[in-house]
Amino acid sequence: MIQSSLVLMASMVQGHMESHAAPADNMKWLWLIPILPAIGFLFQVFIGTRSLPKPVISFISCGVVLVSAALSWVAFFQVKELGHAIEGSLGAWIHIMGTDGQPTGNLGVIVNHKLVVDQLTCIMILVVTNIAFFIHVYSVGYMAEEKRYARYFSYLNLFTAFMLVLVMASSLILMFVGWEGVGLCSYLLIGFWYEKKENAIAGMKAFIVNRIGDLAFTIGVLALFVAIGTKTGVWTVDFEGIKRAIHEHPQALSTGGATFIGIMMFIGATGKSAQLPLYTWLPDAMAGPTPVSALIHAATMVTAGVYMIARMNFLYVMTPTAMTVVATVGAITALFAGTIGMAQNDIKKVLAYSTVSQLGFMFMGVGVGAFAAGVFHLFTHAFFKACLFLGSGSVIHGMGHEQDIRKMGALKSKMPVTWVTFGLATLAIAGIPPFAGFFSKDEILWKTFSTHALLFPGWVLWLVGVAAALCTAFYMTRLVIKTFHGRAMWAQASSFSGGGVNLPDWMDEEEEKKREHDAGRGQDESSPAHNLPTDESVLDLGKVGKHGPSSHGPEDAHAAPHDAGHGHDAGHAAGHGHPGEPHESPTSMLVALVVLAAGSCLVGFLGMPHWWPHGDAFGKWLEPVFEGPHETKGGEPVKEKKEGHEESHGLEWGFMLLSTAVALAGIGGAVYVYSSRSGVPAKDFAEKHHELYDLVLDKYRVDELYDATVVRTLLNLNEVAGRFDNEIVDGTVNGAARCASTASKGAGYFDNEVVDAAVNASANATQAAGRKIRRLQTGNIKDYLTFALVGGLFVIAAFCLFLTWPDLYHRVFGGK
Amino acid sequence: MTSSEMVVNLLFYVFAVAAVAGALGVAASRNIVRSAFALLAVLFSAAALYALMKADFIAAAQVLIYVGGILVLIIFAVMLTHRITDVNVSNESTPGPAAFCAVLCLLFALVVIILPLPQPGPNKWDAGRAPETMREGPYAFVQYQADGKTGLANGGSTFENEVVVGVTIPEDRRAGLLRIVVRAVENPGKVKESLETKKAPDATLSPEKVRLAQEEARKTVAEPKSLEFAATPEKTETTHVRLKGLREAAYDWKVKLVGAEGESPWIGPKGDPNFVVHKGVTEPIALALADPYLLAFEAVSMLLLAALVGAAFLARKEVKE
Amino acid sequence: MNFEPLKLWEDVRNGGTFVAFLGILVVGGALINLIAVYAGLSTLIERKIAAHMQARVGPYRVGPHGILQWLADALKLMIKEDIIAKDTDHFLFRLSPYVVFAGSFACWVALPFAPGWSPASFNIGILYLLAVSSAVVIGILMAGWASGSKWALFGAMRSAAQIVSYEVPIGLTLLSMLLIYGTLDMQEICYAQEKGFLWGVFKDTNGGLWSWGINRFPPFTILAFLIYYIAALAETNRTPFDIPEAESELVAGYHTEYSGMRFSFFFLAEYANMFVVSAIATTFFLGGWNPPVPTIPSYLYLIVGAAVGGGFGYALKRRGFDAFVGSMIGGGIGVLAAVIHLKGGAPGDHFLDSDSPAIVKFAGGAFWFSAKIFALLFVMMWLRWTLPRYRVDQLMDLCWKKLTPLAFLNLLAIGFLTMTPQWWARISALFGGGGPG
Amino acid sequence: MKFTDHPLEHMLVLSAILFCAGVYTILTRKNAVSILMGVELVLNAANINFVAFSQYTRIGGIHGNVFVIFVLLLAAAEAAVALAIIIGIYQNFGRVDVDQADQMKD
Repeated sequence: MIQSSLVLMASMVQGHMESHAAPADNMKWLWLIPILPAIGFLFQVFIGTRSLPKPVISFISCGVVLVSAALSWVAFFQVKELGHAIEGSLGAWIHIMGTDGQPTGNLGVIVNHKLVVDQLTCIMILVVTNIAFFIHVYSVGYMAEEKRYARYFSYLNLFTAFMLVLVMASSLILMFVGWEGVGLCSYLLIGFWYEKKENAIAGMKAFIVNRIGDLAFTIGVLALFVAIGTKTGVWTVDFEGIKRAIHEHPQALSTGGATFIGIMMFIGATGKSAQLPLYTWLPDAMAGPTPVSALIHAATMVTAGVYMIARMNFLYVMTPTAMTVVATVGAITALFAGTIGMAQNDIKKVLAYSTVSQLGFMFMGVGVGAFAAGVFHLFTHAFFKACLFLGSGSVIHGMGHEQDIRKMGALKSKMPVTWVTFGLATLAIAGIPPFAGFFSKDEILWKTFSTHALLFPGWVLWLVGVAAALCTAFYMTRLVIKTFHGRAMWAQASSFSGGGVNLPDWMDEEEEKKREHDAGRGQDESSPAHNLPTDESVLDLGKVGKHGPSSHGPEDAHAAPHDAGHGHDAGHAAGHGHPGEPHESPTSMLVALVVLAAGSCLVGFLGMPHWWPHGDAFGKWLEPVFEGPHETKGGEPVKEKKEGHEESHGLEWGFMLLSTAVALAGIGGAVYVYSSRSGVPAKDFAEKHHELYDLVLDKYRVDELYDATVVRTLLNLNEVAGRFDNEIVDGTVNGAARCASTASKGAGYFDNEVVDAAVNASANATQAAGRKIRRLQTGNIKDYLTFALVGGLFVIAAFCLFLTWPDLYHRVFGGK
Repeated sequence: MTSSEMVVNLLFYVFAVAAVAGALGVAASRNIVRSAFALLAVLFSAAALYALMKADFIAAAQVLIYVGGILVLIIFAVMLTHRITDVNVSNESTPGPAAFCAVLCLLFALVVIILPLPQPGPNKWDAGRAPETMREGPYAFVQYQADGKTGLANGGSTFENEVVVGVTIPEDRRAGLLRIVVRAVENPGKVKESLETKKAPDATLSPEKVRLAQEEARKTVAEPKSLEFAATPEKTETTHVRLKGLREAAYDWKVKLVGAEGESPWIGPKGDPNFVVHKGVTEPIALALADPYLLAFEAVSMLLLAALVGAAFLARKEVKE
Repeated sequence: MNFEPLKLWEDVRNGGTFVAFLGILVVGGALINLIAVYAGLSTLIERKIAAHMQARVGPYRVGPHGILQWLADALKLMIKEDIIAKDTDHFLFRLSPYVVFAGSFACWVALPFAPGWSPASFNIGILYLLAVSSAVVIGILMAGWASGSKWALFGAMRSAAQIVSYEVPIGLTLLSMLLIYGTLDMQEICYAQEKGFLWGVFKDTNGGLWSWGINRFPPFTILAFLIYYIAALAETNRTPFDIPEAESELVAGYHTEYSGMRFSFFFLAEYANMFVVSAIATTFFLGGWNPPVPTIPSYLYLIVGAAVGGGFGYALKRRGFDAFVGSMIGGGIGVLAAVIHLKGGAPGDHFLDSDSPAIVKFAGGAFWFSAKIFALLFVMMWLRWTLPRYRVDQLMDLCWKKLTPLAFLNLLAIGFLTMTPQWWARISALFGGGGPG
Repeated sequence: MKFTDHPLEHMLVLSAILFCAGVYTILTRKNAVSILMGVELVLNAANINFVAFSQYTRIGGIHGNVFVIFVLLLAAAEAAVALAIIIGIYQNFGRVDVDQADQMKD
């Protein structure tokens, strides 16, 4: 014990010294940023849930985040002023003695409680804290009637704390803590209304898919740690440490190794940021409350993957293959999600798929080496996506928790502010020039086109990116039109809380058909109404996928509250007293909407193209963090890309115009389809390309695919293991028990028959002897005396014999 | 064979026969009272034998305790346990032949051990009797008890006032020897100490006081007398001289050889007193009881007390309320 | 002739001549005759004294003043028919008188008749006496049993019980006196009482009366003497304790069936026993053969002796005592004066001093020894006709509850006193002083 | 075979005879008191031995005699208690026959 504590002390001292060579002193106050929300969480959990009134809780949780935001601004200005990263360390957290006894010897690692805030982290903490603050304010209004009010806010605070830890971590391990923390919070928040089984299952699905990603991520981290350690003898998990090790020993990490590590960590990122293979959990995550979706599944958590890759840029730049993988997966995901987004009827589902596609764009940007562009898109996306989600939240709030856009319409007049902010955010996401979306998306597309870092020319991915951009514009506009313009579908509905079944007769026949068909095959946009999974194995993720709580959720929400009475449901069904007219949200929600909308309008100018007067402020700001991608051709590191950039000035202009055209085309198409022809062409298209439409509606049946493959095999494996366990293990145990019992029976028998018998025999023998000897005791004194005499006689005789034996012998036999 | 020897033999056989007759009477008589009185004969003859063996105190004690005490008790018991009416007290006994022959062979066994078989020579008992030879230069000295056969230990005590002394003179010295003079000198140190000063000088008494007491004790006794006996050297190596008329005291004896050419100096065995003459066995027993056997003596007294109380209790006659 | 009977036995043992052995026989015979005569005379005296006590004359017919009466009795007993009852145990019946007589006769052998002379000198004097006297009990029991009759048996058992139980006080008292003398030999005891004037304080002067045993530690030794004397009475079945002869109850006790010569043996034994008992008393308490008078000049003896004798005689006369008795007493005193005077010699001399001739010592010693014994006998006889008889339980009670405890205490006291010189020395030594020598 | 030649042996033989007589009486007598007499005989035999050894051997010393004293004392005590018991038996059983006093046999 003592010895280990001594070592710990030494390491702290050493850690302290050896921490960043930069003269930055140890700013312990940095730790306040993540710890304050954590304290908020603890306060809520232990005190809040029981007794405090709602205003106090909201004040505390928002306050905590506000202070954290303020501190992040202070940190931002500190970094801006110092020009280099600042850090705060609380000392050694993990200290593993090297096998050769030295603290940093072979396999010996020191992980400090160290937070580093460099330029990249500044952006992230600003995004996280500020947006989180507005979302806290928004959810005060949104969750007003929520029964478990304190619990909701405690989870939010906890999420914020973990997100901050993730972004500010100085080492992979600490980042991994944040990584897992946010996963936990997403699980908690998704499954917030756990009364309904779908929400719980959605929460679990999110968590498990994330875990799968994390597994890969862990393998990558460990591989990196061991590779560097063995090769360079520097055993560290610090980003700085790893970067320095790689720069000092360039040959230490073979490209193949780097590729492997890169890909494994990218798989982790896909899990967390919902990229192609592991994205299925994000649409289902919409089951959680809308502000949660806004915060976690739009702005912060999902961007963790992009941040991680940006943070590990020095690694990725070494491996073109890894970069290519990232970029291609990003592009494909963007296009794929975009197409699905066009067919969704649930407002939050549409936004979910839009998030997935935008993430795809970010990964594409990062994948091609334009880390700054990727991060910038992340930055802007956070604003307009949060604004869109909050907008949808306000719509849902107004419509009495109605999420199906087909039941909405003409809300423009009802919810003017929501409509305006929603519109601005849509323009931003679509990529209309003055708005943020255009600059970041265009930058990425341009970088993709002009990149040489990939294994194949960049324009291939550029085409995919443009298609995705087109889809984005199209479905966002569709959404806006179906929600705010057109006929007020909700007016005809008998009662919002009415079952979805008794729709008005004027609904066109194919809707009916589609519904029966739906019921039959369950693949209508109201998603197949599979009955609840009969078998109780909750873990059967496949089933969850099928009945897609989110797509179905709100209706269920509708149905459930209706039959279970008002208060029972997760609470938001209660609506605003009268279920009737949709109404504008209260000001606390609108404030957040307005701010975010403004943000999504203005933020774009940070990322002006570099040739613009003091343009590309964002890129310059992030420049010290990122290294340029290694040109694949020359093989040797290419100097900064900057020079090559000037001459193709004109090309950039062309691309910017092209992307604006694409955006406008998308919007125009959507307007044409949905407002002028009020959705008829969509219906025609749906009939004609029936399978295609259903396919897209069913999200390419990816869930079913997963069920069929991964889940089925796991379950089978489970069966086998179960059987194995029963037959063999139990078999052996029962066998052992049986032979033990037989052995004991044998021992028992031996004991009874042999031992007892022996004992009894001796007892009887003594008794018999006793009976015989008793006869000697005649009670007659004379007998006793006779016995005594005879005995005496013998003694004397013996004595005489003994005494006289020599003489007697000689007398009798003569001699001497 | 002097008259005394004849008397002693006579007395022994008389009393032995009386004892045996009495014993047989006890064993065989029909009438229990007769056997009781036969026991009287045995006891008296035993006392007589003790007297013969010069254990006078024991004889007296025997008579006092056995005859006066135990026999009276037995006779009382006999009378108390027979209804006065049946005068001829039958003393039926189960004349078991087995017991008789058992006793007979027991007797035979004992006698075989005791009797030295015919041929003379030192048998196992002589060891106890042979005198203790004390060497002083070329000479060897032995001392016998009055009977001349039983050895007298150096410093031992004898109960008669006669002791036989033997001196062995080597061949060369005996040539011109005329007379051997033996002088028995009283050893005041071991004078008959009265019980008062017998103990070692008492620690509490101051040494000076003790010396005074001893001085005074020595003074009171007549000047230590010495007796001289002259004897002519015998042909055999050792000449025996009988010292007669010894008083009750502790004696040392010296020998002087008177030859033609002159007298040799007084020589004699070492040992503080060579032997002590006691008039009777009473005093040695008393001294023994007071010193080595004190514990036993006290224990026996306790035992007697217990027996007394026990007997009284056992034999009480229930007082019928 | 070296008339030292004492030495005879040693001669025998030392292989002396056959004459020594004869000597013993002679002494034995003399002793038996002495006892016979003494017994006879004592019966006569007893009857005369009893008579005179009862103001009658007593046997007067045979010989002058009935002096020869005892001879007549003896002759009578010898001639009477010796009846042996039918169902007596013949052997034991015949044997018992001899046992009884032997018991009492054997005692006489050890009595210290004169200084340096007693029939047989024993180192264990008193113990021998006690031992042998217990034989009497056996004899009595034997007689009681052998005579076959219930009365005899009861009488025998009672008297045996009485004798046995009274032996305890006797033993204790004698033991206490032995503590003082420190020796068992009767002769030595008498010698011890010769010196020690004024209660043994002046060790070297002949204390006479004051050096006797009775005066050695006055209160206790006197008590011892009384206890002894009472127990002795019981021992000999005399006066207050003569239950066996209690005519009313047990006819004649154990010797009812006896008659003739056997009866005379019993009778003889009884008187012999009386003599022995009082002899022991004199030896232990009254100084044995030591004259009562301390060594004072002989002429003083004469004056004192005459005065005492005269006064005594006149007192008796005045009391109307019989002339005979008066004359007896007076005569005795006269003899006393004569004997003392015979010694002559310087004052402080004593006829018993070592240098006086043996015959003088023998005569004086014997005289004083027998004089004291007769005095005691006189008291016994006197008591016979004065005290009523004890009941058996009273008898036993007296013995066990009164005499024996007293004897024990006495023994304790005397033990302490004899040890005082040593203790005194030891205690004073403790305090540093030199105690008395 | 004169006594004075072998005094010790004579004494031992005599005591042996007495001893055997005593044992015989003990064995054959039915009357408790006679058994007691037998015991006394045995004790006397032992005493004779004691005195003989203490007198006729050089190494005997006074111990033999002292033991005789003790034997005498103990014999007295033993006789007293034994007779008390015998009287007790007589009172309870009316007869002093040893054979029928075997109640101790269970």
